[in-house]
Amino acid sequence: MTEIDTLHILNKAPEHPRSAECLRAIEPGDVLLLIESAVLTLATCSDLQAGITIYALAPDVLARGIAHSTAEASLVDFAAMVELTVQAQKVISW
Amino acid sequence: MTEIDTLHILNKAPEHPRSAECLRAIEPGDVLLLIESAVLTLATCSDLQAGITIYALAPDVLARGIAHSTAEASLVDFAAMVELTVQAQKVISW
Amino acid sequence: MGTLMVIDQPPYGTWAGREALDMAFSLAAFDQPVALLFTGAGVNWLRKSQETTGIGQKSVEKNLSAALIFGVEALYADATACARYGLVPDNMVTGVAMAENSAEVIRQHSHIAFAG
Amino acid sequence: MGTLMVIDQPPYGTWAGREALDMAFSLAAFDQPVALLFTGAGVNWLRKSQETTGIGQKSVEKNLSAALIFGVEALYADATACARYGLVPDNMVTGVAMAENSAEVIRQHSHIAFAG
Amino acid sequence: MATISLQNYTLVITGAPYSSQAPQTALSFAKAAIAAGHTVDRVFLYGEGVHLASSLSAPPSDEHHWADQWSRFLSDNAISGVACIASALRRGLVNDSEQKRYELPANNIREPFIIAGLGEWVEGSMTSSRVLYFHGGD
Amino acid sequence: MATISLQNYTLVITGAPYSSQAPQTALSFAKAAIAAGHTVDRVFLYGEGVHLASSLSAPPSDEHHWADQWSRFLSDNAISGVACIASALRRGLVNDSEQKRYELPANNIREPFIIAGLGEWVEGSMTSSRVLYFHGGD
Repeated sequence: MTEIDTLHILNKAPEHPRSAECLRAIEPGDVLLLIESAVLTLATCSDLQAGITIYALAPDVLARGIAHSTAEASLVDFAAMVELTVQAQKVISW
Repeated sequence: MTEIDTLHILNKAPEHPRSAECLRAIEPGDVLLLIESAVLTLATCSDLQAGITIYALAPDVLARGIAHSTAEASLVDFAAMVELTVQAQKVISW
Repeated sequence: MGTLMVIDQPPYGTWAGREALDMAFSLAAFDQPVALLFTGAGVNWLRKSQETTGIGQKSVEKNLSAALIFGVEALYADATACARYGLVPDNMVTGVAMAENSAEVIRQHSHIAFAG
Repeated sequence: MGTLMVIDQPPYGTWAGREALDMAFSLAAFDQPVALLFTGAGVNWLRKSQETTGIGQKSVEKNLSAALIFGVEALYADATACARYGLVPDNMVTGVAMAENSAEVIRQHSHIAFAG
Repeated sequence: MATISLQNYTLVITGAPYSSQAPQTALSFAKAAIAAGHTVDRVFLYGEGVHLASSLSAPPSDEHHWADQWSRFLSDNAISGVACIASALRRGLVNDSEQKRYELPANNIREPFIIAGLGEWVEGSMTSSRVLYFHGGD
Repeated sequence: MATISLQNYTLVITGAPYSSQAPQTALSFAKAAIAAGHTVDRVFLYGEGVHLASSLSAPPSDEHHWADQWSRFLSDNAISGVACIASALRRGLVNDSEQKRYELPANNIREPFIIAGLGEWVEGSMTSSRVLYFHGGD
């Protein structure tokens, strides 16, 4: 993994107002990690802009039964989530 | 007060997805009572459709400092809130 | 008529939906008429193949599949929310009725309770 | 630089904003750089003339008015959210800086903490 | 004044004190209902709402003590206050007998609240003329 | 493999067990961090998160017991677990000395969690190389 400016960790469902705020705040060089209810964003197809690097926590994806809808994101385990927080200059938990 | 079909009691801020769901579900003959964070809907000007009967709980309006923005609603106390639940055929707490 | 439990919160990230299911099953156990309406992010409770071992929670998929057998009268899903989340009959638990207009479903019940 | 506490939840209906204020004041008390950003429904914390006796909670208006005195470096308010809620300098506590772009305010701080 | 229609209420609280306004709104409502001559059959705490039944809550002295105010209101008006057992056990609210059953170090239910099953809510739905829910705000 | 950069973390949990996923996500994260050679300096419970420190939680035997799992993880790895005193007292989480001070009928903090002020969080912000927040989902 290369160095990351800001790692945005989002745990809110797409309906939550903080989800839209998070997606608006992402800049080139940032990375988005979807966890918990936020993995449902991958099932909506439309909420994610192209061109950002997206990861999603695999246990949360599997729990929601959406492993087939995750083309936009790379699935990661907790070890990789730790590594993302190491690589990032700054981490924001939305 | 005349008889009410359904009394919709909303306590969510306008950003909450249930707020929009509630406003969509209101029918002629229904009444909307805004309490807690939902009184902030009165400060947004735009979220409320015309033609529905709206009440707002006065202690919640005063706490948010928006008593000057409540032209669309009649302010009520808890005694009147009780009376609204008596008059209504059905009460939905959103 | 009867009670409609409305679940609009997503599965597993909050507990409210799970506890609303318990309420519905409890009414059914006492032979009271009850139906469930899933809307918003809550429709995701209805997706097939939920594998929850990795998050340390029990899946509710079996409970939902058995809801009609245990006396819940109907499982309604808001059609707009299902479309938004890519949910179609093929990837949903069986026995779900699509509701084109959930406000209408709400009007048809005399007692409405939300999941928290 | 320093910590930015972000408050996007409305006053009184939830406790998260109140507890985020406590965090900000605590950093200031230890002479750590800290600022507050109010956005979404959270901008309503900044309105003047909050009379909370009727709901049995303490108003935070005085605390916010004193935030700069107690060492909080800035109170930012998201301009779009303020416009949505009819908030203008005249009806807001003093000392608030309008932020036309809150993402920019977030980028300027090294440590970001949300209210719950 | 129209003819007076007296109601009996079941109140369901699903929001916790010091996280939501639900307990304080519900208390003001209940007091107004009693003052108008109506009856409150039962208050049922569910989900996060069970925290209202804690005997160990100790808010600052200049803040309202919602658990204390609620328990005094229930006692003064002989109203049954029930915390759902399934919600309560997960969240660490237990009475004397659950303490023994699960071999826990203490119990923390404030009188006159009791712990019982969802059947109490079902009964409220069947017998009260009005069932009102007081939810959290987020 | 690039050069290994070892971090020391302060983890802040603001979501309650059995209401949010925050405690379980944070525990899996903490275990993975330790397994990778990093250090967890401190776990700070704030807001609703203080309920994770309850000694009275008794979930059904076929569900995970997050308070028990967290306290064993903290003990096994000699990590400090701190519940914010202001959040805890309001919500009915008290230790022995707060029980005496407020003349409460019991205490309910699970070892090795302790109760302390926001200064513990401030110190974490100043001294840990990474501070991560685990919030509730609603």
